[in-house]
Amino acid sequence: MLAPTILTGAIVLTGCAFYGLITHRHMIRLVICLNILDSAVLLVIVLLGYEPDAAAPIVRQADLQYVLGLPHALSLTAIVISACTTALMLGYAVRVHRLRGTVYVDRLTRWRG
Amino acid sequence: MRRTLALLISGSIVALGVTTLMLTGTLSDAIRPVDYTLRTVRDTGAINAVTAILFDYRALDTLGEATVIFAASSVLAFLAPRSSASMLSVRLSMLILYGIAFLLPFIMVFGFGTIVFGHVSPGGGFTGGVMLSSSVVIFAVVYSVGGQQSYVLPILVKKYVENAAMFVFVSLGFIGLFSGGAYLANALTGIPLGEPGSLLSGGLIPLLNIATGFKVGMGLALIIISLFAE
Amino acid sequence: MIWVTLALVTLLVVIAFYAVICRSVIAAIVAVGVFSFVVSAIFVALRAPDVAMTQAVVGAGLTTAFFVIALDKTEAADDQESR
Amino acid sequence: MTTSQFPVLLIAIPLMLVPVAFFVSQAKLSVRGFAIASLGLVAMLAYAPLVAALGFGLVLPLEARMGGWGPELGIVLMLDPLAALLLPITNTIIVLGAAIGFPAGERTPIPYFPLWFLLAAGSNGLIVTSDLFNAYVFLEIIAICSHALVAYRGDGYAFESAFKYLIAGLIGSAFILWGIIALFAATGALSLSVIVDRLPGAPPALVAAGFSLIVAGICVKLAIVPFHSWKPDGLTGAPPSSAGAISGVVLSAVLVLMLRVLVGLGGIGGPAQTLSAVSPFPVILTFLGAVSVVVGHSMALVQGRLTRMLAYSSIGHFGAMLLALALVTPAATAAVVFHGANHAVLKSGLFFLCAAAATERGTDRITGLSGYLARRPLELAACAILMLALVGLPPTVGFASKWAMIVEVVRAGGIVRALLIGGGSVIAVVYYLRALHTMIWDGAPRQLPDLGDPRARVTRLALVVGAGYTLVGFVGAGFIFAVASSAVSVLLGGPQ
Repeated sequence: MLAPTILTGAIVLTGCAFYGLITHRHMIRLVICLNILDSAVLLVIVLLGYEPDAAAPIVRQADLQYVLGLPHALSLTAIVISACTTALMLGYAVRVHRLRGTVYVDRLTRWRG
Repeated sequence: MRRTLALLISGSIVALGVTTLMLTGTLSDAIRPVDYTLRTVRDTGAINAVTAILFDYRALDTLGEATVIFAASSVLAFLAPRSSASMLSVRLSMLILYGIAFLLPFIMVFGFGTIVFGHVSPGGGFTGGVMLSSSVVIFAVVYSVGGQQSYVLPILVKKYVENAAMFVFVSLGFIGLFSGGAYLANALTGIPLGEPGSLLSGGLIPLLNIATGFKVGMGLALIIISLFAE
Repeated sequence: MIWVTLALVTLLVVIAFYAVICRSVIAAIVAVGVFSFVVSAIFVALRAPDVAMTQAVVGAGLTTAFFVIALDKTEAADDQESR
Repeated sequence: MTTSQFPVLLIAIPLMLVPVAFFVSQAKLSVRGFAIASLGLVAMLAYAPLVAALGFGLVLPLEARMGGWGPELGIVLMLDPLAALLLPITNTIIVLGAAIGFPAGERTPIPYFPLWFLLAAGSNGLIVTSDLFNAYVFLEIIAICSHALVAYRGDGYAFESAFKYLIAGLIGSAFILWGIIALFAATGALSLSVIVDRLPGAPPALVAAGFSLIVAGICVKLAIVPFHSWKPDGLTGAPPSSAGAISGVVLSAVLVLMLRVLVGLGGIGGPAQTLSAVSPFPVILTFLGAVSVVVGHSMALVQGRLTRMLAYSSIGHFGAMLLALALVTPAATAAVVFHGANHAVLKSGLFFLCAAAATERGTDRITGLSGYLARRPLELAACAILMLALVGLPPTVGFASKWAMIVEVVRAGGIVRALLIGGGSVIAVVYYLRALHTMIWDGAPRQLPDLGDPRARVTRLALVVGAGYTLVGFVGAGFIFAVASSAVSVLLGGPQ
């Protein structure tokens, strides 16, 4: 019950993010949509390690059943990477605004020839 | 027009995803991933399985991830202008300023604790590093110092610490290469793993944790100060 | 417990919809901050304390701060409403 | 330390050099000399496995287990013939690109050389890793470094290009991450060797979904047509030396990931062609490849800027490679490996020439470069040879690889594909000849170059290296093709 719901939720979130990525032209809103896209994957990664009635993966007793630690490690990596790329894109957006006076992608150059 | 296209594309993504989900059924018939959790204490001496995986089994991922932060921070520091620049246009009230100033030491101690106890409790180099960086950032916001004139730690000092931490991380990997036969090896190098659950356990893991903590903390502080100053 | 998680997932989807379709940028930023907190709460329910901690600090705290700073720096932009 | 740990050095040494370069710069020493020398050292290391395998009987693949853990638990780096063939090429391009693109006369930009070190570490890592999540991390490192190199010139156009490039790259990465997670959910492993062992017992829908998502993400990164619009824009605002490094290094590294996933997971050849059975990917790849060939080459025809023309022509080339890959035969795949290696050398050579021309003339418009090559015999010869090779005419290595590709495609029954690839080359003749004509004859020849600029000398060196490879490679084409074939057969898990 838990797994299908979270998986469906993640898929819907991905759809949402893509809708935003296509419709929005404001740079910061594009970055927000990418953030939502990343969070959807994170949910699925952490879900993969989950088992009902298992403890968090800090081994205090040998006879307990634990949640898998590997997906947690992967999602930690993904969180930090996503934060860094967010910061970078925002930095570029601020720079573009400073130098070009707009944050709307469609108002920037249409490169031709 | 654009909205219709967007609806079409995102709708088809959702439809494809749900179809795959239906075809797969529940995940229970898929092959379970390898269970690291109960091995970790024997293999690495750390009782937090997540830290053990991050800093021992898959330490190369962690090195790569720290490199991502390093790259981002050096690019953003390059973008920030040399002169001190404008800070946020919002002014905070006196009460908030003193409240935050009171909280600051606690945040820093908590951050250090999260790094140092990373292998025996939830947390680790990344989380603790982010806490450290947030304390630097709060300081900058509260006292309105940005750009090069940050009083808590000059930009150059941050860069020194970040580079030194990166150097230490890569060198710790070479210890494994020369004395254990594999890069980033831990138990193979012959370093005692210690009593699981105690502070001095896990071989090289606490050291890698501290190096990562400093690197992440300084890197993220550089990133956010640069964003402020830009 | 399981019902709490399911409710959280539903809330998550609603917030994401709002963040994508709302008109003002600052509303979207606040929404994505709340979104990160809800994600972090789901991680707690999935027994992932490390991830939940990091997501709360990085996703809800730091990333939101990044967005606010960037918006503050670009606010004097075009007078055009977001489309 | 054993020989098998060698691949680690290609990642750890560039990473180690980053802080060292920072300390060197703080000690007021010349970062430039230090950085070029140490990048050269890394490039020499990258030649070592190929030389040792050919001359000293080193047995590839080298398997480096990180931390001593096997593929089930940890990360395993795999230096197989495919990596041994591509590592020398990418590392040479990196050292030349770093030397050519160094901005003279500006204040010493501290993050310039670290970006190249990180690019070297990231691309070497992506080429040697056999772990999917590790590959994702390296992809992100490459993305950040390469778009920072795009933005490096620092004007509004450069940042605009960097933003577009980054957002496209991150959408590609998100697809790839979804795919990796789907494969992980299906098989419980991240290492390619373990995944392929467990494929038979995994839920087929999930495997097909993961595989398709990874391939789709890689198509975004390679700028295959429906996802291509970022690339010409991303490269137009970039300094041409960075553009050369991107199309030479980043695209080759991503191509290696594509081959590892396609071949390593049994999409091509393999026990029962598992993936071609469960997913329609050959059909989709054929379609994307055909559209890319047509659109890439015809858009290149109407471009007025040299960098944009080269960028669109790359799209056409990768389309041709997809057409051959979609045939899922090992021989065609070997031809693709050969052509991919050549394309990296030739494209970055032309981009480096473009960098020199744009530095002198202040523009990369073809009309603005008229007469540039008129009094430069060395540049003229190199440029002509490289363009001939990109078109696919003899006596160049480009002819050899394109011929091999067409022959293998026809042999596998793809007459229409062969015609498409050939037709693309015919269009390419038109636009390359037009550019060459303008750059030689139109307009009045101007003053000779100032050879005091070290960058001009490095550019000439790069052109000589590229043209030399092109001519020597034509003679030794059979040999390179043999290496490529053995690379594919090792990927398939067969004998060398």
